[in-house]
Amino acid sequence: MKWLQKFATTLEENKDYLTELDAAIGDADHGINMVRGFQKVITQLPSVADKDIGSILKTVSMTLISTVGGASGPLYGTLFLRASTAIAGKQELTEQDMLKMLQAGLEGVIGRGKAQLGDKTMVDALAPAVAAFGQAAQESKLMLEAMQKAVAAAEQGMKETIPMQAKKGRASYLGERSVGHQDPGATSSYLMLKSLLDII
Amino acid sequence: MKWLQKFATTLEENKDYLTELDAAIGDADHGINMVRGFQKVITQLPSVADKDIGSILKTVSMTLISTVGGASGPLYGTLFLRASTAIAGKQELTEQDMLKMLQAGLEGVIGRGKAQLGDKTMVDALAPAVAAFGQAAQESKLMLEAMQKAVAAAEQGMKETIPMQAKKGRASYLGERSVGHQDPGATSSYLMLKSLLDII
Amino acid sequence: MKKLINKPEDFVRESLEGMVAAHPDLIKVNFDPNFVYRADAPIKGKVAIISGGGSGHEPMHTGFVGMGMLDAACPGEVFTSPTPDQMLAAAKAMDGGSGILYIVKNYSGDVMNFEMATELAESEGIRVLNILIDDDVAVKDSLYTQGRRGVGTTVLAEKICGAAAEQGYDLQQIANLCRRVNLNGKSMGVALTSCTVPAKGTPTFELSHQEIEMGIGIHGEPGRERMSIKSANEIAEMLALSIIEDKSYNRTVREWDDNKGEWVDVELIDPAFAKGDRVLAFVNSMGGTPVSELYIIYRKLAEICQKHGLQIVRNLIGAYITSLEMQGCSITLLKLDDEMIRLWDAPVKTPSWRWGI
Amino acid sequence: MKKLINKPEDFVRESLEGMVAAHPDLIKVNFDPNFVYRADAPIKGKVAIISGGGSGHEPMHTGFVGMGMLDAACPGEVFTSPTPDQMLAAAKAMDGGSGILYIVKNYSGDVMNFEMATELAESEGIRVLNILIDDDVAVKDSLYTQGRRGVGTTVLAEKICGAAAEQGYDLQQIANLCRRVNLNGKSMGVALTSCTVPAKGTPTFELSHQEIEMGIGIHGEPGRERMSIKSANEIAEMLALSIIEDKSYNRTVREWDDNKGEWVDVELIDPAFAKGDRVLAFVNSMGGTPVSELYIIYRKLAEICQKHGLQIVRNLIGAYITSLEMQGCSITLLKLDDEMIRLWDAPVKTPSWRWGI
Ligand SMILES: Nc1ncnc2c1ncn2[C@@H]1O[C@H](COP(=O)(O)OP(=O)(O)O)[C@@H](O)[C@H]1O
Ligand SMILES: Nc1ncnc2c1ncn2[C@@H]1O[C@H](COP(=O)(O)OP(=O)(O)O)[C@@H](O)[C@H]1O
Ligand SMILES: [Mg+2]
Ligand SMILES: [Mg+2]
Ligand SMILES: [Mg+2]
Ligand SMILES: [Mg+2]
Repeated sequence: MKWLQKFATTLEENKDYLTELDAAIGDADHGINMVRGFQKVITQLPSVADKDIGSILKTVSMTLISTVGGASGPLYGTLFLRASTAIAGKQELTEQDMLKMLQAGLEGVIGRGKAQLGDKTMVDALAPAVAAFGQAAQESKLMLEAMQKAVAAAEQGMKETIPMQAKKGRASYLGERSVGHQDPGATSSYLMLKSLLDII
Repeated sequence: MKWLQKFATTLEENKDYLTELDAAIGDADHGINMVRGFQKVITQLPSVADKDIGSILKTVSMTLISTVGGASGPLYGTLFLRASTAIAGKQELTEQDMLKMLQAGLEGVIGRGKAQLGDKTMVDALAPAVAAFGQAAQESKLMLEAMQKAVAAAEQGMKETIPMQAKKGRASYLGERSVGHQDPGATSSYLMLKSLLDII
Repeated sequence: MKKLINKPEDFVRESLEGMVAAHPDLIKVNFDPNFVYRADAPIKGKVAIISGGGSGHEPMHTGFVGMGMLDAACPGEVFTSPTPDQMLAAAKAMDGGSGILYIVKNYSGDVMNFEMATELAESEGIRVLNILIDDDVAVKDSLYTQGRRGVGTTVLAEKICGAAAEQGYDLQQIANLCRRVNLNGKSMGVALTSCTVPAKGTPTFELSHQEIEMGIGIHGEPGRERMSIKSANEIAEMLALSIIEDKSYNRTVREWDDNKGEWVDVELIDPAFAKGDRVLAFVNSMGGTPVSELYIIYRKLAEICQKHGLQIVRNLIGAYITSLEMQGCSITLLKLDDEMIRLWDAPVKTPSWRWGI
Repeated sequence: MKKLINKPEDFVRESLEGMVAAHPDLIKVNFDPNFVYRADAPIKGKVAIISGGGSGHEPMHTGFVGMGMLDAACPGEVFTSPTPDQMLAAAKAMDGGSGILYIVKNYSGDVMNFEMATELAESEGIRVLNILIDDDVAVKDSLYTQGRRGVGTTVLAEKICGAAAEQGYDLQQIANLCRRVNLNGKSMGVALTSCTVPAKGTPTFELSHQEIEMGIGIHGEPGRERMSIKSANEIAEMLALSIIEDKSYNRTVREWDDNKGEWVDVELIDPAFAKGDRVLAFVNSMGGTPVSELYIIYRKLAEICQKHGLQIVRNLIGAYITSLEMQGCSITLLKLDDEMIRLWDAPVKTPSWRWGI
């Protein structure tokens, strides 16, 4: 899937940026973690190229779970796992499929990580994006436009993490000192959706 | 004795200088060592103020041996020990007494440390100074003038340590890298004689 | 970055290779997925103690694998939680039929990965309990957050639970003991310098020559407060008083209930320290601070404990849970009871900790 | 300067105070003159092993006082030889009637001070022998100079001779054994960073981010050569090959002849290493390098030893002889024989080294 290829490249380009964001309020490895995981994903893609989307996402999930580590590993791993189940067997995705997939992924992240909106995590980028996509889909918008709305919402959500005080993840140990910094996980989530938009 | 007081003050003023010299080719403690020893000497002086010069120097020796440590402790300790024996019982020193004292001290240093002229040690300052004093005394020069010659010779000897390659002491481990630096022990020896001259 | 390494991406693997080359009598290593395990495991009938976490805290955990301590340790990338497949593989390999205790430091990554591993292990029929260590008093306002981090008490829990497993305690007993150690242990640390993650290549944070970072964790993450440099006595006092004066601490943690086969929320309360308590005093180097300085901290700590009526009956001084080459130290106080003392004194033989044998 | 200290001038004393507060069961401390000694000393009929040197190398020597190792250690100021009155007082206090062995690292200060102490002890009727350790292959051209420095082999000699004394060897036997250990041990070290002497307050030397100092001693003194930074494998290779390829080494040292009651010049020859030798491989942290990096060095060292036909039958990895917080490491190889192996494995119980008990 071109999306994963694109996201892997985007992560590579933003590796230092994500790591710097994590250095400010975490432990300076988010970019490194994500790149390690998606580089592995890329090497696995050829072996599942002829499979349905669900199978591909399942492979992505397993790869991420066993190579990323940290907090982002199980979270993105669960995201892709649930997404894969939601669209099992599909070769192409309608707007409704995409919505189901995004919703399932988000639920997976929340179930695993127990973060709420405003906790300064990737949920703050993902949740608004899923909501915006849902809204657009309800208004019968087409894929491109719906995804544009979703990415815009994700970007907005990502930026809104800046003034937040972290309640989950490593940044929460900083208390008030986490205020004023953009969350690395929200940033990588935004980049993930942006990559998806770019290849539509 | 005013000499010791003066030398202690001089060492205090040159503590960082001596330590820097030692940092270049040794272990950065010569100034610290000497100051520690002579500060202790100063606190002991009142208790022997009414004694003869030999007794005073004996006390200095014992104090240095048990407080300076390193290479300079036993060397200066032995220097003062032998010097004290050479002039035991004296209340004032003639030029000949002074010569005997300096010679004995130098022999002590050489006996303990086995250094020869040119090994880049305090011997390179002390030996020429003793020789110059001896020469002057032989020519019946008075104390002040003889000591001026001695100090000039010490200064010259000290400077001549710069191009030498160290054969003794910590600087010898550097091999050729010890060339181009002035020996800290030769420098403190020069300062010791200079202090003596200053109070004559 | 100046380190004794080859390529940053080979740091963990090559360090493990050197370790097993040095101690083939004590440990073995499995690569892909990575875990270090006792050379004589699995031991039939013995509960296996498994821990793990990001690398960069050595000797914890890999250096503590061996008789009387851990059965296996799962090292992640530097400062990055290991993955569930490592933990599952270790559990399978170590299971002697009496179950597995995962000792987990409370970081969202570690917690989530060990949770996934627990679910996977249970689904494969291996009995697993897991106990969180959350002892860092530098972390405040835990009610709605991640809670306190797991730091120094982890080391003490691994020693004490390892001894219990060696002596034939069953899984539930060891889990209870581990929880008790965690509830009675509190820690806090300070950084004088940052550390440098090999893959990043530059210091995680910048401290001027006049600054220290108080209340740091063990991943080079910023601490509670940046302040101007202090004397050893002042630092010892700030750390010790934060620990001794810490109020009793409530939080809800998730533990696996292996009867119900599901996660349950458990409310836990740390008692505060009180006059007359017998304690273990642990002064730990963050990696780059020499033992001579740790003794200067211990000197003051002993004085403070005495003043507060805490009786130090055991101590531990050295580099046990580190942040790469960071300079600084942490203090842990653990309230001891007779059983813990007996287990503390029991023999241990691992690459980095040995006594009694 | 950022260190966990109070006033620089109190560094040594406060560190000793902390040490004795932490280990009252193992050691006692005498102040003015300073020496650390075994809590159960003097031991009647046992030879006492005493060492000493500048402080800043901890755990050596003070951390090695106890059962199976040193009877006493005399700490000087940081990187400054202790004084004869310390050594004499320690000898008097430790003498169990069977004499004293002074283990002396070959630095002009240490040598001269221990010589004075030897003369004083003999004049007070205590039998003393002293053995120099001069194992640093980084020092060349020794014939007309001070000779090689004493570094890593000191630690191994103290362990082995301490065990021998514990087992009732007599003074001459132990002195011979100590000399044999020294002749068979060779070392070399590298610094990645400088250290800072507390009383000076600034680094002893400046290294850029791209430089390392090869062939350093243990006092922050400059090394043999400054070079651009290298990989761990390259560093391990430079150190190991300097040791393995070192030719047999001749020098004349002064030893006390207690029959004649005078100093005699003794000619000593180090053998070179040869295929088939059994060796102890010691990878030592200079203080600020974590054990994870030491294992990366050990990994390569083991490979090199194998290639050269040297069989590593024992090893030691950790911070044993340090230069304050300096980053870097040293390698020591000691050719072993059966007797040394037996003594190496013997129990030891000191603040910083314990096994078998
Ligand atoms: N409980 C959680 N729920 C949702 N997201 C979380 C949670 N904990 C952490 N995160 C996300 O993970 C990101 C950090 O990931 P990463 O740096 O890879 O892991 P680690 O924190 O273990 O080093 C944070 O920026 C945050 O967005
Ligand atoms: N064998 C020796 N004979 C004469 N002088 C020596 C000898 N060894 C060292 N020195 C002198 O001692 C000085 C260093 O003294 P110091 O720094 O106090 O001791 P250390 O070298 O033990 O740190 C050297 O500069 C040198 O002049
Ligand atoms: Mg992170
Ligand atoms: Mg010096
Ligand atoms: Mg991490
Ligand atoms: Mg010195």
